[in-house]
Amino acid sequence: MTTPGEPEAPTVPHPALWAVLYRSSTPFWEAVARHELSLQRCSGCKTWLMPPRPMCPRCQSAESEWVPVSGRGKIHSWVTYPESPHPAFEAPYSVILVELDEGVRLVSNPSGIAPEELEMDMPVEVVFEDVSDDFALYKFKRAG
Amino acid sequence: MQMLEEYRTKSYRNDLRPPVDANLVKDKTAIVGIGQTAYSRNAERDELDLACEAIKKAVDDAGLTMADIDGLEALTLDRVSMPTLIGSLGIENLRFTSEVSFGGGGACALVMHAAAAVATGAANYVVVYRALNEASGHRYGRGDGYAEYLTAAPTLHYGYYFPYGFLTPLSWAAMYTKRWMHEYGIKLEDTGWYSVVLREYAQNNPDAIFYGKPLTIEGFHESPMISAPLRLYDCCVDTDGAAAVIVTTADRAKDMPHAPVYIAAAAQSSPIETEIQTSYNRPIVAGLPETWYVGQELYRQSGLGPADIDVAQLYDPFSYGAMIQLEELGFCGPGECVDFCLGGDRIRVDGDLPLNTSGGLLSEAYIHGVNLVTEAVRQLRGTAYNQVADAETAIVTAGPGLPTSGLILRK
Amino acid sequence: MPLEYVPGIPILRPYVDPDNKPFWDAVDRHEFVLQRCSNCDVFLQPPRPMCPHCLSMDSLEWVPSAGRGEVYSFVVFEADRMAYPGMKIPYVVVLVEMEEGVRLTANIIDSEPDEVYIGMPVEVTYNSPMEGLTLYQFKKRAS
Amino acid sequence: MTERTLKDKTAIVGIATTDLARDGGRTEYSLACEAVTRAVEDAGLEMADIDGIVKDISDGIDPMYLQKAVGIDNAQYCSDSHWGTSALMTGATAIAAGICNAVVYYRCLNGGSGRRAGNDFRAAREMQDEGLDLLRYDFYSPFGLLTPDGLAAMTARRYLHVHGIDADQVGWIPVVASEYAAKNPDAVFFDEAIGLDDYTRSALRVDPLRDLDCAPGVDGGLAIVLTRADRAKSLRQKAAVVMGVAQGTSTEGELLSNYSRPDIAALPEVRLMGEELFRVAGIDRGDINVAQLDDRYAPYVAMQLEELGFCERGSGVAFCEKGERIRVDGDLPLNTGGGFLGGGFTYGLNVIEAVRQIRGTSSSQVEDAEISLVVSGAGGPADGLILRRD
Repeated sequence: MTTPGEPEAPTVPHPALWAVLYRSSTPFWEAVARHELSLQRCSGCKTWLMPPRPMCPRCQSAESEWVPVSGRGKIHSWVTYPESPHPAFEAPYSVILVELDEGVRLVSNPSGIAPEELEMDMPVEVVFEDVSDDFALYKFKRAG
Repeated sequence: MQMLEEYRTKSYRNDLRPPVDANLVKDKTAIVGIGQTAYSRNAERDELDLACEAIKKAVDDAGLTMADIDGLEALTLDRVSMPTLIGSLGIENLRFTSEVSFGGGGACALVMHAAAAVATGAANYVVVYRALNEASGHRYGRGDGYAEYLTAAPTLHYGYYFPYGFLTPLSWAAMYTKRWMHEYGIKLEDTGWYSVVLREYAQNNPDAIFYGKPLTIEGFHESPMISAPLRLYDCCVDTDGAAAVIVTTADRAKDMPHAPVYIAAAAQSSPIETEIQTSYNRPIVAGLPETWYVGQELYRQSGLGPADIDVAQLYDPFSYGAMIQLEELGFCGPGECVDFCLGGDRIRVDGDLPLNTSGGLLSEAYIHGVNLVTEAVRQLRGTAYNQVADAETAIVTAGPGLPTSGLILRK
Repeated sequence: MPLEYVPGIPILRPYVDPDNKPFWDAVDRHEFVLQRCSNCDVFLQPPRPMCPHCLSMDSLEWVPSAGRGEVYSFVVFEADRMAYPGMKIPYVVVLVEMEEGVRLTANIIDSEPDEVYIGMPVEVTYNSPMEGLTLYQFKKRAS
Repeated sequence: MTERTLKDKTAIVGIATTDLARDGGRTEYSLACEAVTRAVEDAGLEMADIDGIVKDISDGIDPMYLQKAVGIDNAQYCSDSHWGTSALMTGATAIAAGICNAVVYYRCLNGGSGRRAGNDFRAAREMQDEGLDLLRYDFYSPFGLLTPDGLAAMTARRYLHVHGIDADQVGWIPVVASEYAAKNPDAVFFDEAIGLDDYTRSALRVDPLRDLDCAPGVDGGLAIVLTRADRAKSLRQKAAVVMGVAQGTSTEGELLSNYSRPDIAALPEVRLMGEELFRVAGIDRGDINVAQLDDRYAPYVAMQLEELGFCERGSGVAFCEKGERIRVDGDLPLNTGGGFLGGGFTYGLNVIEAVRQIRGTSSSQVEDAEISLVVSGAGGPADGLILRRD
């Protein structure tokens, strides 16, 4: 019998596969799967919407467009996990917050940058890694 | 402690309740905006999207802008997270939020909690909403979904039901309905009129899921038995959609586009030994004490009685769930509700008690009862598809058979 | 037709925690116990950590029950929509009022749906739907 | 016409905690029952007087099951609030609006031993299942940003960077918390006070947050009873009158991961909530005698001091440096029971300490404390109370 203190040994999918639960974000992930970075923008007042959403918080318009972006930006903040909370991630690993040139911020992982090399405002650009046949992740490497 | 003594002896203790003259909700708060999405079997949009549309329409209906909104009330069951919703709507600062549990039992409590907030200055304009993809998404009411993500019952008490294949709200309700029929000698062949009349209402309501699909009493009795005594057409219609209302103070309401619909009373009740449809260890299983408590409190606050009510919107997850409420709310005696609905005339638009005039949860849509609140508002504005002539007072209830809530609204 | 399970679909297990573990441990041993407050001489179902009448946490005890009662109400699962896919329809869930006064649900495992009626005398029995799971159930009893 | 306000309408008249422990081995159900009955007894009320139940949405025990065990016959107001201790505000609206007479708030968790540890992936996944913030997690969990500690660390690094703060100086916050906790028999952690060296030597939890920056989980239950202020006078305890109560949210707000707003090193919810709170109470921040701020994460204490106007932007850590200002005889005695850092992360413990200061029963009593501030929910939607002596 199950007791609450002792959960079943879980078969854990990669956390990436938890994504795309909301329809609003589907176009974003579909573009990433094609190795493109595309962001949602309000058709009315041209506000960038990240995370994606069905309505613009500035003008309450429900019309939006998906705009390909360069994928260039700089590091706005980062954290490093000395111990992994999940088997899919090997510690130590870092999570970065990237501010894109468009002003939108994305959480991601550094690609080819060791935790101790990370610096505030380091210029980075997007790269893509396939997770499965139809799902990819965006990461950021040092800008060339 | 005498368990449910007031209910068992049908003697409501006014002295236990706060004095009516201290009640700041009664007549001092109002509903000033309503909004809804299309109701469908498959919206092809997520709940966040639906919620945004319904809320925007309610805000527009009230003649407000999103910047005026400073309160938000949701069901805990709602899959839309509040921060995400706030981020989509662009509300700068909510001064008040709260959530109500108990699923459909919370539908009117949402309005009541919002009213308490505006009555005490905690907020000026509170949005109440419900968004769900019950038809196309995860279905709360179905047994087959559970096997996918559960290996054990999620709580102690469900451990006494789930291992026995007993895990759907309608089947839980069938258990007490069967007992109620047994105790009052209800004949199955007399039932069905409730469903037929609601379907008639839906024929005039183009928003209703069953618009254009009438039902005869013969058709009802030919519909498949889902779980005796419940037939398919005893049950509510799974829906994708959202509905929202705006609550504010009565004095603000005076200067708004629509005539205010005042809250004459608002009540919630969670009686002891209540569970979600499985309250089998209460002294009386063949009844709905939570609805009785809510009714008594509504009548105490409003000073009205059943005879003063012009139109009723009673939460109907299944036909008997609404009909037994007629007894608990004093519209008929114990065991008389099937007779009350026999032939349907009493509950039609020109009857003694026009009931669920939009088609209710059975035939309009299942928006967890928030669509019953919007229909009550339309009746009191005089804009319902099945308008009750000169309707001045409406009673609205939330889900029966679990901690519930109710409202009396007036012009 | 006795109760039948669908192979390959696990039955959902009870939730066991310190508040009700003695109950399910007893079921594992094919024993039936009920929770009672010794102060108030009141039986409590579902089990709980405190007696609602005297607010004592120490007076709660587990007492053996003969497991006898009568069907108080019942539901026949006839449609897939309501049923658990791990059980073959039709199956019956009975709500049984025990001699002690509390009511419990389980399946009736030895009766056809049309044999079951309100007032039917039943008693506790046990089954094991799958490896490592024992449940209490009800079967008919001579009155 | 009646004035629409929550000022002085309600009072906290009963408080209780169960034993708090790192690993209690009891169910949340059992903890809730004990805490609620003890709080009602503390107030000098009978269970029959309770007609409202409010709690946090993440709390496992539903009011229906609480009622079954503690014997509340009919609850006329039940609310599940979403964050911090905001349920106390909904309870206050219910009483002030004349819907019910007395509301019990409860919280019970197995944060030390159980599934709500929050910082393992199962709990993170569970949060998703509960639909707390599905959309936002989509953009974090794929990159291993899975835990509240990690979400907070991202903000903390930016905060330290923007204001050029020496990270080691944040340690004064846990140091002073440990001093308070060592005096408080209810505080599970810190049998004795630590020094700044202990802080700088403590392990990195998620760089830049150290273990000692993060409030640990705890097993236990607590309950708080709220009733009408006029009725409170005749009850057993010295009443803590709710002089002000408020909530605050802001756009682009999330739970700890507010990365899309212009300045992520800020807590606009706390600022907005604080403005409303002082407006409702009709007092100035200078009138506050003692404060309990949300120290789930130590750097957030500094940010709250700034947002509430106790110091300039970027100077919150300096405000706490050496601890003099925030000790019991300082300008602003802060988290006098040891906070969440010393007592374990359980919203409501902070309110209980704020009430004790009003009653004069704190283990680190501020002399003549008349007005007591408590804030919850830093890093997400915020809420707060100002309590005063009757």
